Formats: sequence, structure tokens, C-alpha cells
Amino acid sequence: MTQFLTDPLKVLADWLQGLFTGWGMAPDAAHVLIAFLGVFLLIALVMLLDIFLVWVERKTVARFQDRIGPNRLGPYGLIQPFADIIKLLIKEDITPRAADWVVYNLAPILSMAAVLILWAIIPLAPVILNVDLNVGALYLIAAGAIGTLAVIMAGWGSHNKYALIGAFRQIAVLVSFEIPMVTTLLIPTLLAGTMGLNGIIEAQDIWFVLLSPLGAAIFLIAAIAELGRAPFDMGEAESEIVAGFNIEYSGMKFGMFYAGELLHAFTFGGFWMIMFFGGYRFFGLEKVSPFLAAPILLAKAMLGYWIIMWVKYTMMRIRIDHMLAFNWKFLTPVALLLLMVTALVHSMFKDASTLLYVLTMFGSNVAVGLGALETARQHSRRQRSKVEKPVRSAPASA
Amino acid sequence: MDYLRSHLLSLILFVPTLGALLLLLLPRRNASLLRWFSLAASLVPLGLAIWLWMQFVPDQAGFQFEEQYTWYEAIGSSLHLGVDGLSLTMVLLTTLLTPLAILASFSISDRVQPYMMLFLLLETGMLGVFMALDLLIFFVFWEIGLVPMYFLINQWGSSNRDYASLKFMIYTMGGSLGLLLGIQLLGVLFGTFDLVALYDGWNALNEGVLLGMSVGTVKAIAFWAFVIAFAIKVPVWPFHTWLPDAHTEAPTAGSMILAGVLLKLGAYGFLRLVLPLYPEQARVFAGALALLATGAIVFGAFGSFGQKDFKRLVAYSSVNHMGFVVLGIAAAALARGTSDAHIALNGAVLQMFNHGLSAAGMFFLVGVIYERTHTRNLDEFGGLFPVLPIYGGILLYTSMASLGLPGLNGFVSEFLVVRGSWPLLTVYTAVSMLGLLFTGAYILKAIYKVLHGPANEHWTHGEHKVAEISVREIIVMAPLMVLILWIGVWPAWILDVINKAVVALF
Amino acid sequence: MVPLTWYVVLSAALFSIGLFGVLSRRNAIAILLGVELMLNAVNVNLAAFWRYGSDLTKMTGQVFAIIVFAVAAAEVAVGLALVISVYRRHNTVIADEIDLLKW
Amino acid sequence: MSLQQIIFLVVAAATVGSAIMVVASRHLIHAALWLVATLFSVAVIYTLLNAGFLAVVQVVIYIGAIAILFIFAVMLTRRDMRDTGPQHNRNWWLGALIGLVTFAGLFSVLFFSSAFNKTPAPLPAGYDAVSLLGDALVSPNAYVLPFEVASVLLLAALVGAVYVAFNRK
Amino acid sequence: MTTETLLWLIPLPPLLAFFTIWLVTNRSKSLSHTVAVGAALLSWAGSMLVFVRALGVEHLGAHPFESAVNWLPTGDAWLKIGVRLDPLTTVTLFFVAWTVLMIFLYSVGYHNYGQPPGDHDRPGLPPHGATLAGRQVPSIEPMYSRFFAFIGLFAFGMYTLVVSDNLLTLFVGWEIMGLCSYLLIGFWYAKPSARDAAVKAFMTTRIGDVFMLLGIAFIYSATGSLSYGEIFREEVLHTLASVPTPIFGLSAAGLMGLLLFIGAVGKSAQFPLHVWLPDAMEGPTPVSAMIHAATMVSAGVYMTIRIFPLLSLDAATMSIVAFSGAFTALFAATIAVAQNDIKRVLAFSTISQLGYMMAALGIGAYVAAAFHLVTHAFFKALLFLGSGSVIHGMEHGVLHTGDHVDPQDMFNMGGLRRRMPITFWTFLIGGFALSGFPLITAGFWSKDEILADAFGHGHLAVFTTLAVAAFLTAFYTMRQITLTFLGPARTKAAEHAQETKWTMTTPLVVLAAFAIGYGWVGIPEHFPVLGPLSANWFHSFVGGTLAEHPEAVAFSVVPLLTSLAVALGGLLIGWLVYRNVRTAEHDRLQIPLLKNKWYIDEIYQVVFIRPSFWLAETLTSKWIDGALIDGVLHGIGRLTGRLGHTLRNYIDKPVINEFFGDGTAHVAQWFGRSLRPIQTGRVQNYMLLALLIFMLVGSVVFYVLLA
Repeated sequence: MTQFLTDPLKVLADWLQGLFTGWGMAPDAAHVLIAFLGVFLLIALVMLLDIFLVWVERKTVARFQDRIGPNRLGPYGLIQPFADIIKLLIKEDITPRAADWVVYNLAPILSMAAVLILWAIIPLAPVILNVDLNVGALYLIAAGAIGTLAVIMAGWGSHNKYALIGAFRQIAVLVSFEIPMVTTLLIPTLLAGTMGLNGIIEAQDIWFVLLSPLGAAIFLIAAIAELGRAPFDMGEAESEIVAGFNIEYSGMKFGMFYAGELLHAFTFGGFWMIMFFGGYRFFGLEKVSPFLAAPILLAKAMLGYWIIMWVKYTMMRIRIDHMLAFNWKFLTPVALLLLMVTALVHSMFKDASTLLYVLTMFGSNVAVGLGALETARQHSRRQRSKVEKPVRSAPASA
Repeated sequence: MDYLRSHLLSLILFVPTLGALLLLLLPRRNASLLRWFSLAASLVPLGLAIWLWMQFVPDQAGFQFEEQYTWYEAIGSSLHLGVDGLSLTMVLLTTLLTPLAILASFSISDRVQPYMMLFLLLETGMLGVFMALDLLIFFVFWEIGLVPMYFLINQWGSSNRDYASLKFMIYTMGGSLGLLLGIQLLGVLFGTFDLVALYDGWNALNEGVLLGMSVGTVKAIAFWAFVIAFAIKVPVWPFHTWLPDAHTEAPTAGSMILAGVLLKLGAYGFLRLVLPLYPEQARVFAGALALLATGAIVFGAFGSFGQKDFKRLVAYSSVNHMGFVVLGIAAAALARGTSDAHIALNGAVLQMFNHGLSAAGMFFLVGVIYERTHTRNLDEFGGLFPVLPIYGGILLYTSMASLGLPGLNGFVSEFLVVRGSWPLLTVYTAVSMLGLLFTGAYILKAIYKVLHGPANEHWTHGEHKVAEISVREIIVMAPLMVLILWIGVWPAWILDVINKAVVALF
Repeated sequence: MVPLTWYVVLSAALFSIGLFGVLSRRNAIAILLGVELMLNAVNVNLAAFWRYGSDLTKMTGQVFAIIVFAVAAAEVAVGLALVISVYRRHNTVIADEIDLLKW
Repeated sequence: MSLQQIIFLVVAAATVGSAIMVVASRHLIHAALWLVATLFSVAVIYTLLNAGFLAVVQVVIYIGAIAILFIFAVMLTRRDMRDTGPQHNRNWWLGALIGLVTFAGLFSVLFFSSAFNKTPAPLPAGYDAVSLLGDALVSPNAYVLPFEVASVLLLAALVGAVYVAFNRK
Repeated sequence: MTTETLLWLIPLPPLLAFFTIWLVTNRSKSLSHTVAVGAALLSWAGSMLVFVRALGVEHLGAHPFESAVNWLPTGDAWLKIGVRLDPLTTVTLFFVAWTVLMIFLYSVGYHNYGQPPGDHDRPGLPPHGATLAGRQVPSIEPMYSRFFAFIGLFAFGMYTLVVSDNLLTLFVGWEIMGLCSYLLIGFWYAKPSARDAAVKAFMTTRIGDVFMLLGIAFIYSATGSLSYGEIFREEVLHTLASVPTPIFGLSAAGLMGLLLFIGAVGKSAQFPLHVWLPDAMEGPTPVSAMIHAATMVSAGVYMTIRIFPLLSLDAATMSIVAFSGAFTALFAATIAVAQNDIKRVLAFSTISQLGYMMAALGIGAYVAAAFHLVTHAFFKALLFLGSGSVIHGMEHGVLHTGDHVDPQDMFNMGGLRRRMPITFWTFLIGGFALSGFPLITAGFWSKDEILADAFGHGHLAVFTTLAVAAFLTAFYTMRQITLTFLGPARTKAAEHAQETKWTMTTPLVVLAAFAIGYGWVGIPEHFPVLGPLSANWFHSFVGGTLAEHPEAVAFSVVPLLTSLAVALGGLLIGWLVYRNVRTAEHDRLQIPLLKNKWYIDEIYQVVFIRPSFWLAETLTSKWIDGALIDGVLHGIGRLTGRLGHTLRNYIDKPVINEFFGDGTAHVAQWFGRSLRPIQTGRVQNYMLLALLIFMLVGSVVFYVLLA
């Protein structure tokens, strides 16, 4: 029993293995079967979580907008999401005639899948690692690439200007923000010495946010852009291009996009936590039992998700050229610079006393950040003066 | 610091080149930036050279601060640098004059960037010749120095510049052909171009047959090949006619450097190569050399006295003054090792330095007045003293230095040369006194025509009124004047270094 | 266990298909697609040879693959840029119609 | 027929099939998407070869960048996003011939030569391809130079592409 | 402070003054002259101190004060320079200090310090006077400060020359004075005559200097040193005397002496090179005094006295010196007789007096020469300053009356005795001293001693020449005095002439005192009555300079009487003749030959100056350089040009270009044209082609060659 508490998956796996082989199944086959079962279990849980997220999202946005939010069905409207799902499911399934059937219908599935495959590598607890891929960090990006594909397929498949434009804009954002993201992902990798997520978590005796706060910040920004949420929601800019790439979608297809987005956001919250806030670690509690560790991670992920929401509902949308300019001219250079600085300071101080190490790392980050901001300020001031000069001089000349 | 010490020469040598390259990166429009930058770039070598002077140990014979880098192993030539008393003096002179020349050419506003670049490159070329301890390197820098000067004359010169620059280029090149052949001969013979090695090897080789001739003949031919190259550069009469043209047409700063340093290359060649490599031939042909030197002195003075063009006058004065250098060298060649020879050589080397100062000064002053009046014709001046008291004072001072007035530097060196060559080449020395006399004549003629006499209204009033010398120009002159006086009153500080080197070498 | 032959044959197939694409598609972009296929074929080969190589600590195969990735990326970027600019000028991407480079 | 072989065959079939679709499909976009499919299955093949890193990178670069780029290009170079006219040029049969001949030649060479039918050595315990690869890429006595060259090439390509595609209007 | 240090310091104040005025106080006139005069005063004080100390030393000649430092490293030895105080230096220093100081003081007044700046005075021209309250008054010199700077430098030169212990520094001072004389004679450089005079002075003296330089070099190379102590040692002199030289069979010593003497000839304006001195009158009067009395010309004699030991080794040289000196004395006197310019007369008298000294040296009486040098310095300075004062007074008159007569022409003067008494009396003293008025004046004693020596050593020719010269001297001196001061005024300007300020008269008085008193230190022992009263201090003192003490010549009546006769006779005749000559026309001695100085200048013009211009401008510049050398060069250039042209036209163009070059091109072109059709421009076609060929080749290789 105690073993179940410390390592439930193993216990389960052994039991099932025994069971299946008892039924006279080939060991390999049994093994595969169990693996599939595990995957199904995970997906099911995640889906449940997703549904719950709908509620969370709606509640939070309500609070942000000083409303109450769903409150009729069940306590605090907890049942509301299920109602939504039913509604979505019973809607008519429409495919525009001009649309490219395969592509059109493939897109939402892909977008959902892109999120789900991310969960394959999330280490929920020291013993529940799912797949401990030794290139986890890269895997993150790879999955993102698939999401991109989904978007563009949706955009192109539904044969609609708005959709296409939305898709383009979305892609532009995704592709360009991938770069600072990768760069900042390299920072934990560098500090931990591995790309495996579990390794990164293991390495975080000191949360990396302390060693690289700026990195954390940049990662968050890039993540938000990756999610295509406000202020970077170029894809579906309601006010400009009705609903962007998913304009032609309705019913469960739209639902998939929607749920996908929410889950994506939550997942990235989780990754943020994993990369910079010690993942499932919480002052040794995770050691006690995976039943403690997994909730810790989820709680942290929820926190990250909440922050992402917070940003979304408080910031206005940015013009796309500004955004790209911001990325290419500011975020990427800063990220690269930060990476170099981190590498340098790390290699110089990693053998020094912990306190000194942390302080120098933190200080260097702050320095880089402030420097970058200052440069940006200078630049913008110059720009403004360039823009404003004629305005000021016009009356004089007139 | 240690690095600095061990690479001092190459630093001095290549900092100007570096400056020239950096100059490329600066905006072409921003003239003042270019000027100041190149000035700074040329001040660095000066600083280093002064430090070098401090660090130099006169009592230690042989070369110091030697550096050797492989350059062209296949033919046994290496980038071998080093200085002794002789080259040190010349290095100091070069590094001193270049900043002044650059400062003097602040008034150039046409294509400043290439101009300044050429100047810095020129400095490298000249320094290279003075530092090289490898015949091939020597020759390479010898030619390098030529090119920028050609363009300086050809691009920034005055009316007749094409002719002058071409003459300068071809004449000098023609001279250096023989030099190149001679160098090749040595190099092929010994498989190395390293001077220090050649000094022994070449002198040890005395009998036998080379290229089907007796060694003596070969040596004699090679000797003349060297001598003519250097004689053209010095220039010794009758190879001097390129000089007045070149000097006259060159831009002011160009003439400063040309007279101040380039001529010294030839004399330095005599000291560094001819005397050590061909002591025998030098002794045999010393008489001829002295004859040419006397020719230079006398005809230089006459020619100078005969000019109507202020700048030409000064140019010829260079011939006259350098004649003394060669005379001293000839004397030394005749009686190598005697104290007379040492004195003569001291005089010669010091004369090189002094002429560098005074000639540069004179050319600059000519340039100053040319900038204001746009004429160099002596007959068009006259009575400028009341208008330009300060300029007049400076001109008097400098010309007196070049006249060889005791108490100023010129006298010391000339006296030493005369003293050294008198017992050896009595007649030549006596004849050259005629030149000395006419030195006075042409200097006074210049002052007479420019400063004295009834004021020439054309310059003293109206729109042609000439402006007094500016502060910048005074700053250019100041170091020269100070040195002129210093050496004139207390030459020991520099002569000591020269003397020790001379004694050690010859 | 899968024998190496299968992998190389697979890559050969990929390669040939790509070659066909390159040779016979009219659309410039499609030609580039073909090129991509060929590159992939090569990569498969490289990876396979690495895996089946005698010394697993020698990463030559993978390194080559990586460099091929880089090259591919560069090639696509430039190629597509060219296609686009050609399209701007001549309003076509049909390879046959782009034949200015003749006598 | 072990499990792995089955998997391999499935994946290989997918690869070849999608590849054929790439060169065959009329719609360029479909071709591009099929390319994605091919690439993805190639990625799977990498994983079968225990080259996880390559697999991921394959996905990131090919699918995430190159394929997207293709799709972009397609959309930028088509007024209406439907393809008209024949997709193959007049002497496509020649191309096909050459393709076939090539394949035949290669196949005959590869399949019947004994050099290739060997089985992989099992991975040693604690074998970490990624770190080895990392070392190989940056260690001076390995491939740092090609690596740098490749990066320079990328940079040049980037600049060149921007310059070429830049709209001078 | 030790005497040596003092000696080092003596020359410095004027030099410092020069630099201070040049660089700092140039703007302020008062500051400038304060600095200059102050400096002169300092040097004067130093010299006096040294003088007093020197007197206190026994056998100063044997052990002089000396100190030297290394100056030039020469090979493994050093050339030393230093200072030396022996009797000769002492006495020279004495008179130099006094005269210089006086002249400095005098200059203040002479340049009208305190007067307003002129109405239209220009730098470079003498002041023309200013209008003050409607009246014309003298105006201050525009280049006042510069003048003091220059004479400061001048004084420095002289002091250096005197205190130095070697020929080199002597030469330095020598040349510096040369420069200063150039600058000062050309002080009013805007006057053509002035600038010509300046150049003339410089060049003429430079001729001498060049020879002197040779001489110095010769001595140096022969003895390995230049300091008197070294080169005048017995053995050295002995060897020098024994070494023969190819030049007129002179001994080395003689040749050296001759060379140096030529230098002195230039400096002291002896016969062939005397021409510059009269023209030097173009400078301001204090300059004339400076040059002709105190410093420059004395320097020549001083140097000759210095090298007397060397000189005396070779009889030939000695006689050359003696005769040139004597000749100059007479020659110059003859010219002086016919001059009307008050300063020119003095100038020629100077030349002749210097001739005296040279002659004295020539006959071996170097003490007498030194004595005459000193006395002459005093009274000649006095005379010049006096004449300056006269001119000044005249100018005042000119300005006052406004009729522009030449203020220097003696025939415009007359009757100034009453107008300017102090000047008159002092001038009179000076004049009498010059003409050797018996017993009271210094001139008498010195001149008498020379005559006595000439007679005593049996150089009768010299003796007679000098006697005649002395007579003429007395004559023209009296002529001058008569014309200037006596009789009624000849012009209105002369009537309104006015005594000058104290700054100018004080020096006159002081110098007058010396002009009288200095004679008394050198009265020969055997002179009747007076001889025993005072020991011949000068003779014994200066005589100590040399190793072998020259014995005083035995007293004889002949020279005494002669000198009495010539002096008094000359004066008397002069007065009688010119007592009532009113204008120049009535002056029967205005012989053109004499008036034009024996046409020496014209001769030089033809013989030397024109040819030198021809040499320079035509021969060297035009013919040798322009025609000959450059001609050859251009010839070579043209030749090579022609060669290149030929090669180009007959080899390059037809053969290489057309046949080989174009031929190949054509072939290639043909191939290209025929292969063109393959270029479809379709990339895929190329690829197809390439692959097909590749396959063919490949299959051939694989299946045929390898199988």
C-alpha cells in the first residue's frame, strides 16, 4: 500500500501486466496495450481539466470585468462548461462549399492534438514522468510548430479572406516569437545541463526564476505570443478581422479551437513553472508522494495560467507591425544578449558560494533588463521627436 | 609594458598604417574629424619614439630593440627591425616631423581623407627604411615611401605638378634599380638578406671570381649601384635636378617631409649600407664622392642664390646642406676609424637631423606666405616685415638656423663636418667654403626680398592685405624652433647618442 | 531487428521520387518540394548509417544531418525568395516560362 | 516480423506514399501538406533510429519553418489559391523514367549487396546521443568549423533572401 | 660667488633681456628699456667685480681663472667650452662693460623716449616727428623695444666673445654679433640704403668668417683642442711652427694665423674688406657706436691679440699683418679727409685706428695694440655718441624750422658750440684723444706707444706710414670739429639746434672722463718727468698675458717728437684750413677719388658681385641645371618614349593584338555560336540533360569498364 502511495503508476502497471499476461497475451502486446491505456488515462484527465478551465476562464474574465460570471448551473456555475459542450455538440456540423474538406476538418483536430502531445513530456511528479524525453525543451517547440500548421490549415482550408489574413498574421507572430522562446528555453537548459524537463526540475534547488528573472519574463511574453492570446491575438482580432482563422468554424470544431487555446494557455503556464519555478518541487513536499507532487504542479500551472489571463484581460491589442518590430528589434536581441550574459556569469560564478552566485546572476539579469529598457526608451524618444518635429514646426512655418 | 618594450619598433612602425586604415572608416565629409584623428595617429608614434629614446642605451654597441619575424623564408629574408644611434635619431626626426606636417596641412580642404592616409602611409615607409635590418625590407620600405609622396605631389601639388611628380618618381625609381640589383647580388650570394649577417660575410669575401669578374670589380660595380641610388635620393650634384621641381610643386607639408626626412633616406643609406658594406671601395672612391659633395655644396648654393622663386630657393638650399652630409661621409670613408672620421660622421648625422628641422621649417614658412599671397616670386614680395612682424621674426630665426649661425643647430653640424673633413679633404673643404659663403648670400637674399625694403602696398593694404601667421602655424613652428635652439646651445644630448653609435660602427 | 538495407532502400525511394518531382513539375515551388524530399532521403541515409555504424560515439552521421538541415533551410529561404521575386517581375512561377537565360 | 519491423514498414509506407502524393497532387497546397506528412514520418523514422534529437529538429525546422514557408510562398504566388493547367511539363515522362531508372539502379545496388544487411549494435547503457552530438558539434577537434560555416551560411542565406524578396515599390 | 661662476653669468643678462623683450615685453616700451638697461647694468656690475678681483691676483697671466665643461662629444674625446679670465680679458671686459652700459643708456634718449608717437611713422623707417600743439617735435622710434632686444643680443655676443676661453665660443659670439650688426644696420629695413648696407655688412664679414672657420678647424684638427690654454702651450706652438704647409711656404702656425687674421680683417674692416663699415652708418647712431667702438670691430683686434702667440711664430704672417694694418690706417685716413657726413668721417677714422692696432700687432707690440684698443674704444664711443647727439640736435632744429636739410652733413652745421655746450666739450675731448693731443688725452699715450714700438723694433716703413696717418687723423678730426662746432651756423636748422637730454649727455661725460683718464695707466716708464711718477700698470698687467713678457722698448725722442708734431700740426692745419670754409664747394679737398673711397665699391661691384650673380643665375641655374643636366634627362625620357612607341606600333598592335588576341577570340566566338541552341534557358532541361549524360556515362563505367 505504501508503495502505491510512493509510486502508483508502477504498481498499476505491474498489476495490469500480470492481469493481461494472465489472460494469455504476449508480453510485448501487453506492454503496448498498457502504454496506450496510460495515454488514454492522461488524455482523459487533461480533457476533464480542459472543461474545468472553461469555467475558470469565464469566471476570471468576469471578475476582471467586474461581472459575476457563470453562476446558475451548480455551485458557482461549475456545471456551466458541460452545458456549453452539449450545446456545441448538438450544433449543425457545417463545411463551407468552397472550403477544402480535408484541410478544413483536419485543422481543429491538429490544433487540439498539438496541445495534447505537449502533455506527453510533462513530468507530473518525480515518479510520473510520462516520457522523459532528453530533448524535452525542443519538443516543446516542435509541438508548437504543429500548432502553427493547424492554424494555417484552418486559415487556408476555409477559403475565406479573413481566415487567411488571420492565419497569416498568426503565423507571422508564432514563427517570429519562437526565436526568443527557444533562446530563453536555452537558459534553463544551460543552467541545468540537460534538455530533459525532469532534469531541469531536478536541477532547480534554486528556482531558476531567481537566477534568471529576465529569462522568465521573456519566456512568458513569448509564450503568450505563441498562444496567440491578447495582447498578441493577431489570429482572431474580433474587431478587425471578425474572428480570424476560425471564422468559418462552428460547433465542436470551433469548440476544439477554443478548448485547445485554453488548454494551451494552461499548459504553457505549466511549462513556465517547470522551466523557472521548480515544476512539481515545493520545499521537499514532492518527495513525500506523487499525490502531493502532481497537485503542486497543477496549482503552479494554474497560477501561471492565471497570470496569462491577467495579462490578456488587462492589455489592449498591439498593432502587428509594432509587435513584430518589438520582437525582432527588442525581444530577440535582449534574449540573445541575456543568454550570453547568463552563460558567462554562470561559467564564472557557478563554483562560487551559492549566495554570491545567485546575487550575480540576478544582478546581471536586472542589469541587462534595465539596459535594454533604457535603450528602448532612448530609441522611442528619438522616434517620437522625429515624428513630432513637423507637428511642432508646422504652425511656426505656417 | 613588457609587450610594449618588446614590440616597440613594430608599434612605431605600424601604428600610422593602422591609423590610415582606421581613417578609411571615418566619414569622408567630416574634415576636421579626419584631421584631428590623423594628427592623433601620428602623435602616438612620436610618443613611442620619445619613450624609445629614453629607453635606448647609448653605450651599448650594436642594435637594440631588435625584432625579427619571418617574412619571406624562401629567399631568407625576414622582417628584421632594430635601431642604433643613427637610426634612432632619424626615427625621432621622422616621428617628430610627421605630426607637424599633418598639423601644417590642416589648411588642406580638398580630399582630406586620402591626403591624410597617404601621409600616414608615408610615415610608415620612411620609418621602415630607418628601422630595417634586412636589405630586402629596406628596399621594400624604400619604395613604399616613394608612392605616397608621388601622389601627394601629383594630386595636391601646384601648377607644374605632373612634370615634377613624374620626374621625382622615375628618377628615384631609376636610381633604385641599381640598388635592387646590388641587393639581389648580395642576397643570392649569401642566401640571406639580413644586414648583420651580410656585414661580416660580404666583407670577409675578398678574392675569388664572381659572375666571371674578380670580386673587386663586382664589388666596385655594386658599390656604384648603391651609391647612385642614394646619391639621387640625397641628392648629390649632379643628380639633384628632380629636387627643386619636386619640392616646389609639392604641397607645403609634402615639401616639409620631402626635405625633412626623404632626403635623409639617401644619406642614411650611405651610412647604413655603403660604408659598412664597401669600406674598401668607399675609401678608393672617397675622392669622387667628395668632389660630388663639393659640387652639391657650391652649385647648390649658387643655384639657390640664382632663384627667383622662394620655394625653389629653399629647395636648392637643401642640395647645399645635404652636400655637407655627403662631404662628411666621404671624409669618413677616406679615413675610417680615425677620430677625424668620427667627427665628420657626427657632423654628417647631426647635419641630417638639423637640416630636417630647419628645412622643414623653411618650407613651412614659405608655404605660410604662399597660402596668403598665392605667389612665390621673390620680386613680388618686399617690405612685408611691418605687416608680419611675428612671421618675420620666425622666418629670420629659421633662416639663420639654416644659414648656420653659431648658437643655432646648423652651425654645430657644419663645423663638425668641416673640422672632420679639413685634414682629410683639405682642398674640397676649402672649396666648399665658397658654398658656405653663398649660403649666407641666398639666405640674406630671401630675407632681403621678402621682409626688408620699402613696403609693397599691394600686400600691406586693401583686399590683398596678408594676414599674420596664425596660432596653429606658430604651434607647428614652435617645436622646431625650440629644438633648433636647444641643439645649437647644448648639442651633447643628441650628439652623444650619435657619437657613440658612430664610434661603435666605424 | 530492422536491417540497414530497408532504410537505404527507403531513402533511395524517397530520393527517386524527389528527383522525379524536381524534373517534371512545372511549378518552381513544387520543384523545391522535390528538392526537399531528396534532402530528406539523404538525411535518412545519414542517420541510418550513424545508427548502424560500428562506433556509436562517432556522431558524424548526425552532425552531417544537422548541417544538411541548415543547408536545406538556407536553400529554401533563398529559393522561395527567388521564386517570389521572379513572380513579382514576370507574374509566373512556371519553370518553363522562366527562360530568359538562353541565347 | 518483430514489432519494430512492423512499425518500420508502416511508417515507411506512409513516407513513400505521402512522398508520391507530394509530387503527384495537383493542388500545390496539398503537395505542401503531403510534404509535411512525409517529413513527419521521416521524423518518426529518426526516432526508430534512436535519433530523437534529429526527429525533434526535423519537426521544428522542416515542419515548423520550411513547410510553413512553402505554404506561404504558395499563397503569395497564387492570385486565387486554385492551381490551373497541367502540373507537369511536357517531358515529364522523361523525368519519371530517370526517376525509375535511378531507383532501379540504386535498388539493385543496395538490396543485393551484402554490405548493408546488418543489424544495429544495441545502445550502451547510459548512452546520451544528445550530449555526444553537442560535443561533436562544438569541440574544436570535431566539427566546430563546419558548424560555424553552416551558421554563417544561414546568415548569408537570411540576408540574401530578405534582399531578394524585398519589394522595391 | 666664485669668479668662474661670475664669468659664466656675465653674458647671460643681456641674452635674457633679449628673450624677455622679444617674447614678453615687446609691447611696452618703458618695460623693454628698463629690462635692457637693467641687464646691461648687471653685466656691468659683474664685470667690475671680476675686474677688481682680477687686479688682486698676482701673475694673473700665469694662472688665469678658468672653468670649462664638455660640449661636443667628438669620437672618444670631448670638445670643451669654458670661460677664462686673464689680463687681456680683464681689460677688454672693463671697457666693454662701460661702453655697453653707456650706449644702452644713451639709446633711451636717442630713440626719443618720452616723445609722442609719430604722425605717420612706420616701423622700418626712422621717425619723422610728430605734431604736438601745432609744433613739430621729434617722435619716438616705432620699433623701440625691438632695438633694445637687438642690442641686448649684441651685448651678449660681445661678452661671450670676451669671456670665452676657446676659439669656438669666441666664434659663436663673433657670429652672433655679425647677425646683430646685420639686424641693427638694417634696423630701418624699409630704407633701401639700409637694407643694402645690412646685407653688405653681413656678407663682407662672412667672407672673413668663412676663412676663420677654416682656421679654427685647422687648429682644432692639428692640436685636438680649441681652448687657449691648450693651443698656446709651448710645445704645441713649437710643433705647429715646425710643420710646413703647401701654401706660400707658410708654416702651419702661420697659415692658421693668416686664416684667423683674415677673419679679423673682415670683422675689423681692414683694407680689402673695409667697405661695409662706412655703409654701416645707415644704422642708428648708438649702433654705430656699438659696432665701431665698443664691440664688433674691437672683437677683430681682440681676437688677433688673442692669437698673437700663434701669429708671432711666423714672420711672414707678421709682416702681412703689419703692412695691411699700416696700409689700412693710411688708406682710410685719406678717405676720411674728404667725407662730409659727420658719421662717415668717424667711420673711416675707426678703420684707420684699427689699422693702427693691426700694425702694432704686426710689429709685435701686442700690449700697445691692446692699450690702443681700450683707449680707442672709449674715445671713439664718445665721438660717435657725440656725433649722434649733434645729429639729434640738428634734427630738432630741422623739425623746428621745417627746412629739410641733411642733419648729418657737416656743411649744414657750424656754431653748435654755443647751442650744445656739453656735446661740444666732450666731442672736443674725444677728438683730441683721437688725434693724440699730447700728454692729457689717452689717445696720445696709446698712439705714442705704438709709434715708439714701431720705431724701436725698427719697422721704419710702418713707422712712417703710421706717422702720416696720425697726421691725417689729427687733420680731419680738427676739420670735423671746426665745421661742426666752430664758426657761425651755416643753416637755420643749426641755429635752432638744441642740447640733448641727460640720458644722452651723461654717457658723453662719463666716456670723456675715460678718454682722458685711461691714458694715465699706461705711461711708459722711461717717459721724461711723468714716467717715474706712475708705473706703467697696463704694460705690466696685460703683458702678463703671454708666457714671455715683452720688454718695454727703450725710450727714444724720435717717436715722441713725431707724434707731438703730427698731432699738433694736424690739428693746427685743420683749424687753419677750415676755419672759414663755408660750403662744400669751397672745400678744396673734395677730390672725387677720395670722396668716392678710391672707387673700391664700384670695383667690387664689377669684379665680384656681378659675376657671382651671373654664376648663380645664368651659369648654374640656366646652363648647368636647366640646360645640361635636365637636357640629358629629358633626352633619355624622349628616347625611351620613342622606343615604347615603336614597340607598340610594330609589334604589339599587328602581331600580338590582331593575330593572337583577336584570332583566339574569333575561334571561341565561332564555337559559341554553333553551340548556342542547346541553351534553352529552362533549368529542368539542363538538369535532364545532365542526368541523362551522367547515367549513360555512369552505366558505361559501371557495367562496361568495371565489369
